[in-house]
Amino acid sequence: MPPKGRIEVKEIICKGCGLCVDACPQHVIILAEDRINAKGYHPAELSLDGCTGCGICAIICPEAAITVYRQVAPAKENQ
Amino acid sequence: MARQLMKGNEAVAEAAVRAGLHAYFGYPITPQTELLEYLSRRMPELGRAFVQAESEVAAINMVYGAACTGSRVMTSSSSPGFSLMMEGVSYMAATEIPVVMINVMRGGPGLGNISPSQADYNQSVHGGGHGDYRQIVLTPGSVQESVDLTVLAFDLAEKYRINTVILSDGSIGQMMEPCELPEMQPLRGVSTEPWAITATMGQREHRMLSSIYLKVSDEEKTNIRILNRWRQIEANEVRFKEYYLDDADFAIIGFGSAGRVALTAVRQARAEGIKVGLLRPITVAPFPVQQVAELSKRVQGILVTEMNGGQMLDDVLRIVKGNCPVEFFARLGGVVPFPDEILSEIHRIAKGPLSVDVDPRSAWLDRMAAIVN
Amino acid sequence: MDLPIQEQVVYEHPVALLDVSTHYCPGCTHGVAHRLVAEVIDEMNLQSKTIGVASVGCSGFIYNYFDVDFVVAAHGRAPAMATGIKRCLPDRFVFTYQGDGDLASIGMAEIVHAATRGENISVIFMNNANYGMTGGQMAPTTLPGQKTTSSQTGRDVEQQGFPIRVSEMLAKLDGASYVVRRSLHDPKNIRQAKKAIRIAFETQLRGLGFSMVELLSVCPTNWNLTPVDSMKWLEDHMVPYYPLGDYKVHPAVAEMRI
Amino acid sequence: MTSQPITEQVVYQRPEALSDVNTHYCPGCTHGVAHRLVAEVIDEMNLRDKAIGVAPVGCSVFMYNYMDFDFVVAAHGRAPAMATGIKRCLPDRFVLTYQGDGDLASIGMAEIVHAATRGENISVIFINNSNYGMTGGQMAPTTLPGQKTTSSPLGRDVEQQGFPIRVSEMLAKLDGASYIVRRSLHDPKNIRQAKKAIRTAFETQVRGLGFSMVELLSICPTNWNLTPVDSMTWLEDHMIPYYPVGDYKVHPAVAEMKI
Amino acid sequence: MQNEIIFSGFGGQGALFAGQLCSYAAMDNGLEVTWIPSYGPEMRGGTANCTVIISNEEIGSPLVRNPSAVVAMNLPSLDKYEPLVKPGGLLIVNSSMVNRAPTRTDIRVAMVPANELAEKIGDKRMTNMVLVGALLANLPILTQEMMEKALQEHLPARHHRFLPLNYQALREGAAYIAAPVA
Repeated sequence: MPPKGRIEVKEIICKGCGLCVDACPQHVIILAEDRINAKGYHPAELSLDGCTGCGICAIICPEAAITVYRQVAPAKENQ
Repeated sequence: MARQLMKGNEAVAEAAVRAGLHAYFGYPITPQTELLEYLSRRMPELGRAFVQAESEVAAINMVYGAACTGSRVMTSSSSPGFSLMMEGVSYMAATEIPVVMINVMRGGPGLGNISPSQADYNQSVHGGGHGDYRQIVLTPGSVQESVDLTVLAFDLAEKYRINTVILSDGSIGQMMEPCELPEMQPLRGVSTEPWAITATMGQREHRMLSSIYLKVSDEEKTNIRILNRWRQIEANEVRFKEYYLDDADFAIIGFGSAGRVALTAVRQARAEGIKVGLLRPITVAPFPVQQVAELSKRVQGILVTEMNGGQMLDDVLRIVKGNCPVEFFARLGGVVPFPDEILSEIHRIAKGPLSVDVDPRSAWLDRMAAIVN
Repeated sequence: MDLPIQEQVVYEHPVALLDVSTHYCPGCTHGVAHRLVAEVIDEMNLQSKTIGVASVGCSGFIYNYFDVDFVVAAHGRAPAMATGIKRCLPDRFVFTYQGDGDLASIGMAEIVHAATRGENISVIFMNNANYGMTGGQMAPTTLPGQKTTSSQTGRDVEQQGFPIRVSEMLAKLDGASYVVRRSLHDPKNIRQAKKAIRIAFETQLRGLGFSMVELLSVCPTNWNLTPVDSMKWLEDHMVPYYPLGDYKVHPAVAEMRI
Repeated sequence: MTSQPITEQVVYQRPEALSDVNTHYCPGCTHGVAHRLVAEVIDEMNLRDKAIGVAPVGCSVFMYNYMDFDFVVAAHGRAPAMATGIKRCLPDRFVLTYQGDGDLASIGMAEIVHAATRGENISVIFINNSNYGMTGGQMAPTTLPGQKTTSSPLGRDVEQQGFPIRVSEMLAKLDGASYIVRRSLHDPKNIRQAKKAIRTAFETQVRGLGFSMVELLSICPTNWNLTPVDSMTWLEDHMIPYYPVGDYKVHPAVAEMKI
Repeated sequence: MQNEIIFSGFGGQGALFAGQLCSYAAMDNGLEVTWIPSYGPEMRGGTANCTVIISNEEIGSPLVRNPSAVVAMNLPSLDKYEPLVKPGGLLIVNSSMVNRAPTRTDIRVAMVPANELAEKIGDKRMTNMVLVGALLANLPILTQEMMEKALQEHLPARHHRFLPLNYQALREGAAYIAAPVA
């Protein structure tokens, strides 16, 4: 099973450029159509399950707006 | 010809083209870049020379070379770029060749900002480059004046073989106003001026143009020739505009944008019954010395207003010689004054009392403490 | 019973980069380059001894985005200013960050001479094939045929000359120790760019002389393309003219173990 | 027996493009050789009437006194920019700059790189004598490692003062440059080859093929503190190994020219 | 007689063009006019504004602190310029883009749902023209006919197919008449 991950986007600094949307290998990032931030941009957000926490979105993000987390397998943790 | 709504920078570019501009060399810098962009399209379209140089240093030296051929040539820049051009400016002055330069001033010193300013007055009027030289400095207050003065600049530069600067600013460069453009002049062929470097073509002895006079007596003669020519220019080429001065008790002196802002304030003051007028120098070099001197003998006070720390103020003080009190008001560093600020200065001055013993710059700085802090 | 999910942080904002919004346009790779520089500064623990030299151009305000000391140079003069700083404070880490107008046009003399002197500084050179700040005019790096606001029918090499391949040119100088070109158009290239920045910075730290990393970058606003299309344009048009690669690696740099 | 009148042919005479005056150069200075070669090629190509020279700042600042065609004097390092201005206004004239290594390789680095990358249709004569002659022998960008000058009294220390610039090699990397070669003036054979290169450079411009530059390794006996003859030997022994003579960029169109 | 109008909105809302169009109309009708934009480093987004001064004599200052009219196309523009309108002056608000009513009572205010009206016409790019229509209905310095003529004269030929939409937008906006100052 692929690792599970998630991202947090700092919406106030996101400019909705869409590079992370394009780069995401799992195609699980979208620009939020329903809201705009203080600067008038639709910020990026995780739309679906399937994030693996690979970090590629953060690598391409020009704003350093994304923090990436990956779940640590609980089984390993317990050992 | 019908009036056209044009941006100041583009209007200057088109006016230069119509005045027979043969070659343009420049470098992008805000807020004059539209001028370069316009000519990057327009000059090649007409088969004329356009080069975007690698720097202002290179641009002005390309201009230097082109001017040596006797061709109509121009460059444009904004304050920091103009500082880089000072090398070529001094060399061209010493070589006594005609050149037109447009300075769309912005806030300084240093990199400053891109907002309008008039802080390059001293650089263009009182030197900038090294050595003893003078240059004609024209200060437009509108897009139409920018157009008219561009054409005039070429004529004056050639008449006196002298550097001619159009000292504009970011607001005049960026604003759009209706203007009437001059007729298209045909491009002249190769210059037949007796000094121009055009290759001998087997027709004459070889020539050279340079700014080097290693024999000090030759250098002195050159300096004196340049200064004598300047006296002629002072006698013939002073230009200015007067508003409501006939019966004025108080006079404002301001050039370019500052003069425009003052005009609005003067009208408001007149509506209130205060007898104030405006003298707007068009040439700040040569400066309207006689006009200011006469004014100082018939008004109760003069207010100098500029978008710098009082650079023209020093010239006015030297001319007024204590004939009447001189006051000063300025916003600077890229801040443009609103008319109401000048109006309150008029109120203050009309109320009095005024003294010839007060240092106007120092008094202004004291008043500014309340505005800026 | 739900077990608490344990997470590791895969990526977070570098410490050397301030947590503020930049003035750059959406999708501008200045942001990526800033981040990479900050990440390397973090990794190498350089934050407290770093002095940056900003240039004139869009990145003129870079000092607002980094949590390190900064000065701003006159247009094109960053390598000269960095020389002054480095000669006075030789144990500090000094880098310049310059665009193509700044470095390859007005500042050509300064960069050539800093490189030939083997000045012990690091240079981040952003090549986006136009002048961004002033609104998209032709730069020395503008490609043949490329339309800009001052080459409106496309750069005509007959009238306006050819683009300069700065890395190749500087590589001819004996004083240059590490001169490479990388690109920022996709995650793989961004990773490689970061490695190059690391090597450049190590070059300086070990006193091995002049280092420069040229980074091919996008300018979506002035190119009139979306950020995503800009990346594609970079890959399709810029990379063929400006091949990625190592143009000068001094043997002493090649031997470094990082 | 009547003596036969001796008939002579002129094997060599002073070129017309060179004014018949005494120069201010030091004895043995190869500026004189370079001037002569330029003048000879101008004569051969019949270019004197349409030639405009751009003098630099440095010892050759007064070259306009020695050349019998139109001249201007540029600010330090800016000769390629000034030549650009002239050439763009008068494209059918022949425009050359003549610059030393301080002028071209130091203060004028940006101007020469950009004139070359623009493929500006001008010709550049670049005199490399590994020091600043005019101001009295200071270190130039071309001063060799270890070479003593008045501003590198212990010899050029590359750690502190950097490395010399091989200008021809560097400019050859630019797409706009059409003809970039290095020649030397230290003996008659090399001087002949230098002249050929100058001819090729000038032909490059006349045929509209773009930017051409001939770098000429030269001597400075006065500041080097050597006799002219020893200077020639020093050039050969020390400069040529660092600055190899050769063709660094010859555009195919230039290579195809028949002269 | 001089009128000073500030047009302000997000980049892309057409504030600068609306100002230019009024300038063209003024020029074509023999009036003096000055159009001056705020200008800054290149960047997408952000706000853009311009000041237009229309007069029958030589215009002095191209900027004024207290304009006789403001067209506020979004909330930041309303916040910035509402306090600056000259007493008795005019404030045109794009009510589609703000979440509050103006608070001043000494000026005339017209709330125009310009985005909705533009979409009703069938092209959301007509927002600025709707607001220009409202401006002129309340500040009759230029007529609807003058604006239509200016559009014909100065809109690039390739956009002429949009002329009828522009005219309709001007008319839609003109229906929003501000109440007199109490």
